[in-house]
Amino acid sequence: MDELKIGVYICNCGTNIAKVVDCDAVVEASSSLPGVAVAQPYQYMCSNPGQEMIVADIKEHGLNRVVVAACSPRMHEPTFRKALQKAGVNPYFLEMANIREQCSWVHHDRDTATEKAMALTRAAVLRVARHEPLERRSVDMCPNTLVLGGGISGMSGALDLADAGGKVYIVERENHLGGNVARVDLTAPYLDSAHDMLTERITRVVEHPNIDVLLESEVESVEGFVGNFQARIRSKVDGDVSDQTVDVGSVIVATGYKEFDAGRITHYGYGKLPNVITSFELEKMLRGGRLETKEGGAPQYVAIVHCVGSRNLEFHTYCSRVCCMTALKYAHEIKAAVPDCYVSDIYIDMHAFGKGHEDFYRRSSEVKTLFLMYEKNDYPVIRKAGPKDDCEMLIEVNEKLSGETIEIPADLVVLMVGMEARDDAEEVARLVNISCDKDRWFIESHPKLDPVATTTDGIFIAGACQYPKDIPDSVAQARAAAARILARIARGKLEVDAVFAEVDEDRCSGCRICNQLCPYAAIEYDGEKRRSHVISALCKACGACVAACPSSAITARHFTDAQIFAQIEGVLA
Amino acid sequence: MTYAVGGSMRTGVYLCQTGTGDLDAVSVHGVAGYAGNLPDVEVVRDLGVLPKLDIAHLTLEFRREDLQRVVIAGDSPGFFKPTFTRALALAGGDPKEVRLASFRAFGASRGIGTARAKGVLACAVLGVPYPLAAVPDTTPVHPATLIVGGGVAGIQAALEIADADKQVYLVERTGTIGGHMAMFDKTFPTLDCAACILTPKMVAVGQHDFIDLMSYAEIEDVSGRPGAYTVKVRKKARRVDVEACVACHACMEVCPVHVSSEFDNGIAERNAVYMPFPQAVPNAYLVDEQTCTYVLSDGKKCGVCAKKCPKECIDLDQKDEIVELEVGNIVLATGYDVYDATKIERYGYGTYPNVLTALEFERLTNASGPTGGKIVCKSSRFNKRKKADEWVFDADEGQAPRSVAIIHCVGSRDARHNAYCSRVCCMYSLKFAHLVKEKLPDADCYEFYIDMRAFGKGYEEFADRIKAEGTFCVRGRTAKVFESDGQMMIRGEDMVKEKLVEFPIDMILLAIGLIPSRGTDALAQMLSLPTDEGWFSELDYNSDPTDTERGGVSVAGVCQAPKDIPDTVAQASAVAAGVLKSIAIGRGLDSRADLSLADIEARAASVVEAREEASWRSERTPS
Amino acid sequence: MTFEPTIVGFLCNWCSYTGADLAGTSRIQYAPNVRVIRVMCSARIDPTFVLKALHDGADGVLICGCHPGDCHYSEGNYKMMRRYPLLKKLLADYGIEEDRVRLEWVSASEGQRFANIVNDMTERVRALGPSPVKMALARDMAER
Amino acid sequence: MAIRANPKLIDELEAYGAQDVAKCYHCGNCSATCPFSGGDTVFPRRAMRQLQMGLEAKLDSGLDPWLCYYCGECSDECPRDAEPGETMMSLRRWLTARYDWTGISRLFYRSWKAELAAIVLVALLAGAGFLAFGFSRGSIDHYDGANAFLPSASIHVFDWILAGVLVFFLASNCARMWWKTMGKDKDTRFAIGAYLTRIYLLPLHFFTQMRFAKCDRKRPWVVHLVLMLSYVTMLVLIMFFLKYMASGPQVDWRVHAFGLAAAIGLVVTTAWAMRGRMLRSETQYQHSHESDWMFLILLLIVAGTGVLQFVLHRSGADVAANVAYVVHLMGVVPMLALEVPFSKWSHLAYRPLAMYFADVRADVEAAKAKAAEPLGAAQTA
Repeated sequence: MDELKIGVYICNCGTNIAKVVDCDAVVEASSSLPGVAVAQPYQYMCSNPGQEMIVADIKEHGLNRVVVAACSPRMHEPTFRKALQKAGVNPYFLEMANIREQCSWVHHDRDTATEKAMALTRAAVLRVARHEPLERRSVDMCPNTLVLGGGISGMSGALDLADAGGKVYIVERENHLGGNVARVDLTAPYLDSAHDMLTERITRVVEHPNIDVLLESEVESVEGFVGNFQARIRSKVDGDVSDQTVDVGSVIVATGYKEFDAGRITHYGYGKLPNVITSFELEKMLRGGRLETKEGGAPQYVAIVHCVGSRNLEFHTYCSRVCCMTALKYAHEIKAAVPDCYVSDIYIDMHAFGKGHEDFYRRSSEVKTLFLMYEKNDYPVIRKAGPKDDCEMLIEVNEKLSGETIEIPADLVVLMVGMEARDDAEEVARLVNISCDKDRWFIESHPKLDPVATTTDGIFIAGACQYPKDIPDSVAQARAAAARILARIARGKLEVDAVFAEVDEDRCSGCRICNQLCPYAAIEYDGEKRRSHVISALCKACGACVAACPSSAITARHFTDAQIFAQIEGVLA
Repeated sequence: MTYAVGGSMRTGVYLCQTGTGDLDAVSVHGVAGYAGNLPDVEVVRDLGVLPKLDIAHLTLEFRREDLQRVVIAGDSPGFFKPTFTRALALAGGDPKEVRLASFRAFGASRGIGTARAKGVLACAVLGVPYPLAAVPDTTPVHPATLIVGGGVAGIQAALEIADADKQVYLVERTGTIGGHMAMFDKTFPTLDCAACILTPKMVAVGQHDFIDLMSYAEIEDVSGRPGAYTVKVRKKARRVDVEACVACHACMEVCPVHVSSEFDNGIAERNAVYMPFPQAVPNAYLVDEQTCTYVLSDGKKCGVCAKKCPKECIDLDQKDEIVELEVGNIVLATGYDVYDATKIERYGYGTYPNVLTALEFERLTNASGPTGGKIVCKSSRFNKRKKADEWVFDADEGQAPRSVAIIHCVGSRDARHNAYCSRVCCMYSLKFAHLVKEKLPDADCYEFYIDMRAFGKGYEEFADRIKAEGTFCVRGRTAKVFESDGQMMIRGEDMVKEKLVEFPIDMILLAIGLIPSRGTDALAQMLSLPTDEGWFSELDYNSDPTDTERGGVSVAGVCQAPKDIPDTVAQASAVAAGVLKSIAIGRGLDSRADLSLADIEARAASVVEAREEASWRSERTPS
Repeated sequence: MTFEPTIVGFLCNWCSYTGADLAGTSRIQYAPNVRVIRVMCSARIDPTFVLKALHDGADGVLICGCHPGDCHYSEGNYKMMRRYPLLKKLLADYGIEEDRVRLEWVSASEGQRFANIVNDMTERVRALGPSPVKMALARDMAER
Repeated sequence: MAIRANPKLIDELEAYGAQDVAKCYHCGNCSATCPFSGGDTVFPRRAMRQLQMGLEAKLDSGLDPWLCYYCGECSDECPRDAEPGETMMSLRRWLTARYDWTGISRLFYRSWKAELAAIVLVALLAGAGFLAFGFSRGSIDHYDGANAFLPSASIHVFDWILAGVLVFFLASNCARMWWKTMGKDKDTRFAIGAYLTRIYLLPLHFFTQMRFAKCDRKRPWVVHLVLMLSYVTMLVLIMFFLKYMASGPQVDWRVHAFGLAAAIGLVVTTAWAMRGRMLRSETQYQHSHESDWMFLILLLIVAGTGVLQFVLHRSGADVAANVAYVVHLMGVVPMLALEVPFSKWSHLAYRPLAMYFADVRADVEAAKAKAAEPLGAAQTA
């Protein structure tokens, strides 16, 4: 191996880094490190000229290792690996030092931050010196797809994939397709028929030769890796259980949401006051053409309460995104069903942000809906009305737009229950190896760069299981997931990471400790040789086996002991 | 759900209009006449615009006529549905049998209006969802794709498609891709810098083997049919060789012309030969023919840049060229422009130097902006060239504002300007508040808003955080900006405190609304696409938010309606699905407009037949 | 001048490192004393890493992984969990104070938590003063 | 204590012309545009809000609607076409009805037919009465002199009787207004002194309408001022100098100078207003309630016939002059007996009163706040 020629590049990231870290000092310090041939600062390393600079230097100075001290490797490691590749250097001869997210953005003392940046860069330099060239392997991409959830998102994604010729398995827990949209009659803001839309989708899905709809079924396990998953599905169609295993290349998780349980908010009296109902109960009434109080009469006053379970400290801090428009929809529908009824709409902020939404909001004002604004966490209070009142209940609101404490008459109170992650969200997340946020919504790999992919390659998320969404946004996201999969199918093959564990059979004592340890059953024991070995395609490079091996016969490529020791020396030197 | 298998359903057709939109698009009279001849239709009533419906009366009629199915037909019939549902329920019918024939939902716009409306009605009467019947024939699809607009939407769509090894032509009007997002400093709610997110994608586009990037080019004409479009693209004379240019600045340094920079939204200057911004892709200069002395004087004057260029890659006499592209799919990602703030006098934009639009502030606060991200007020200085005083941003001379007010809904949610909500302003305003507080901790920051629309993942939490940082959120969009003895004043109402507020303010940011980008109409005409409020109309609001009436033409990002970055990216990827699908099977759908009424009737009928054969399916569908 | 400890942090790639990044994107300020080393999973953290760090002059070692049950590799963090008490015992025998080595769970959405942990740990280690290992080595040096 | 909202009130106000108030989404433009709002007077939005929510008691005891002269700027700026200006106008109508204990104005505002019928009826009665009176003791050929058809002396007496009726109703309604807006206020008590120190405001507001002058738009103020002054001048002439006007043959210019000026003022401004309402030329003319038309037409008839009978009389055509005079009186009587106490014209009393009250209230509350201050300081300390 010829002598080390390391290029070190310190990114200013505009002023993101430079304003706290003295980049020139870092350059200065790193240029004297062993093996460093070039050390340079630059405004934006990630920019085209930045990358060009690396490529040029590699050509000019014959660099064989590169260190980029910039943002988190989670952001730009691929970008710079590409650059190395472009210059004909093995992409794994790159190491990044995270001096933005974990330095300039979290410290303000210039000296200590600069010192830390130096240490991190030094560690990267020492580490990269011990890097080895690795080859990415390409594996076959199975054109089949597994879709979890037969709601509007799942079906929309499935149809795109199936139309393109790929086989799709839709696994739905319920005994029918349609998910939550099936409970809706009209959609805001144009009051189009959700029923017709769903019928169209369902008919196409059910008739599609490339789609297998598995109702009353659940996925038991998902084995394998991107392009080559095996999913075990258990169906319980009216009692009799049947299992099957399908091979799929990708998985779309579209498990949707569940409505917030209004009973949890005690002072709305849901479950106690007979005429306090949830939005979904109202939906049922309207569909049945029977908008009545429990006593059976048409209500004279209806009050709609927004943000039930959403936008508060007690339950969920987030906004459920669709309730405002749904509430306006109800205001219209109630007026249409009971023309002489007075509708009041008790809200925090009117989230009418989408196409046609604002106009719909204006229209609901025109039909004389009385809008009352309350403060977050300052819930309206619902109580039974007195005998001489002309109404069932009275709602007390600290109304912001008048500064008054108001009492609104109501015969029927509709609680706009928010969206909530399904109870089994974590279960599902574990099943397919993705993570949940604090509210148990699935986390996308990047909210802007990559809103449909997840941290686990080959697993995509779509619709309300990622975060509350209306129908158009869910459909868009589902199709986005389909696009990503279609691109891979079109390519036929896909590259998987070169980072995995290897057993040095000469050192392996065949103790088999690692066999049990591996969560992916990627380590096989060879009875004849009495040695274990790793099935690289299954290995996800967690390194558990490496740390556990008593005879340290296992090495984690790109995370070898030597490399990490070097890093330790680096940060401490 | 249950369908009338075999036996006929006594059906009543009621035409009710809400009167929104274009009433002349559909001849209601014609549709009524047509309805009479549809099978099983016993009653046809034209109730006119916004009828006062009497439920009791309807109930009686349903009973009298013994109707089993009621079809409401109109521009937006859903607005009347609950009335009819109730009436039918009272009359003892099955409320599920109230069906909608929505002319608007299925694009019964001017021209095709009446015929389309008839088709929609026929389907409703048969109980067949219109999109299920109105499926155009498929046509062969050319594997190449044209993407119009190089903003984040265009970039995303291009990468999705090209990553499947399919040819993409990305046509961008300006000298670089990146669009508006490239101008931004940070992006809400995570506050990661826009450049960090976008530049890698831009680089990827620039480097991609399957993307033919045509910057500084415009669509001249589109002909052909779905799956096989021929597109004329005018490659405007860039006058700089993109391949050869190494962005060494030599030309710029000698250029005598100084004009305001589009990329910096006029708060900084550029030369006639310029690069929009340092990370531009392609990373090469271009000559602005509008201002270049050489070009304006037909080569008589100047031309020094060409002489100075060390790589001799400037050809000031270069002419526009027209190229023809064969493509199967067209993706429109033309994005937006911002509303003209001068149209709202009361905010004094253009009168008072320190009233800025959102985009101007984005550049001001941007590390790569004219003040290096320092937030300062404009300072007056004498311009020798113009021989006049002018207000400019100067990092050293400029005073830091002691107070900053952000006015929401400028030109949005307003019958006098844009009736619609621009969707992104609330969040970027909060972001501005954060940036101000971060850079000027002592400055007071006010948000004058109507509704704080923080609806996305992590947005509500972001809004709370900004309030916690000490920004005053005043519920009430302010009305007036004026000056009293040299000090800019703002006057508005604080509704929660129930008082009029009037106080001195140093800087005002206008959360300016979005409008369709220049040329959207022309493009719509060219492709005969319908638009609403100027934005491209999607094929179906709910179930098909990216396709259009025209086969092989889809819309991504803000050009369909205002959207934030995550939603734009998602939609752009979604578009790719449709494109890749059609390329994969080599066939795509024709335009819906090409279907005749007879076709639709026939298809609807066949759907009913199929359904009767397979009634087992009914249990799989929701009831 | 107060003593500024140097702490080596081993963070798992999926939860804790992302959490640390989140602290950054949210601009949550914390003590600059921790130097982070990224590993794919807390299960990869070999006790020798910790010993090596202490030997090379670290005043403290912070180990972070996904919350139990959240592990990207389903149960890697449990392996670390089991390994940890043994490690602590060993260190105790070496006479290394309790607070110098610490195992914490930080998820991808817990930027604030990470910052708090770093601040707290820095405080404690600062209170303890320089690592005895470092002192001992220094003494040896002096004697030679 | 929570206030009970009444969602139905907004429907009631529709009859009074508030058609668009429901559209308001409270952006605050109107208040910030209006020169009258400032500090704690948020105007006109607060009234809009109270109306939307049906806070009857608040509106009933409020003075805000009277403080607005309807220059129309707020309506022009309104992003939702909620017509704040027109809403204030409607509220004034509604309040007029509330102040009136007879219920007549409520009837008039809710049904223009009733109003018209009443006017016609009274006009006919008056006509018949005057004819009878004239023929009983004079001759139609004589306008003045010994056996004048309608001798000014008698008309003068009649005018005073009519004025008595008018003042009785108007005064009693004003008293009710005072009670609703000031009298029954439990939280604040208003000493006589407070009223006296500000009493000068009453005539000031009445004659100058200086508040209107504060509006950015001046033309509506000028028109309104001229109309009002001409009207008052005419009233004064009729009540005190009638005999100098009727008596001839020589013209007594000391009064007629005023008479003519006032007449011209009335005709021109009324015509202007009518033209405006027909062409909807200005914002305040966009929406016309029937009562507005009734008011203008009546005014035009009265002014017109007034001038006419004068001209005819002076040109010696006494018969025609008498006829014109009778018609004139047929206009005057319903105008003074109905319009002034029960309809639009009552605002000439309510508005200055309201402004006067508002200022008195302001003084007293300011004093109260001052008194509270040290106490407040003590509490915080």
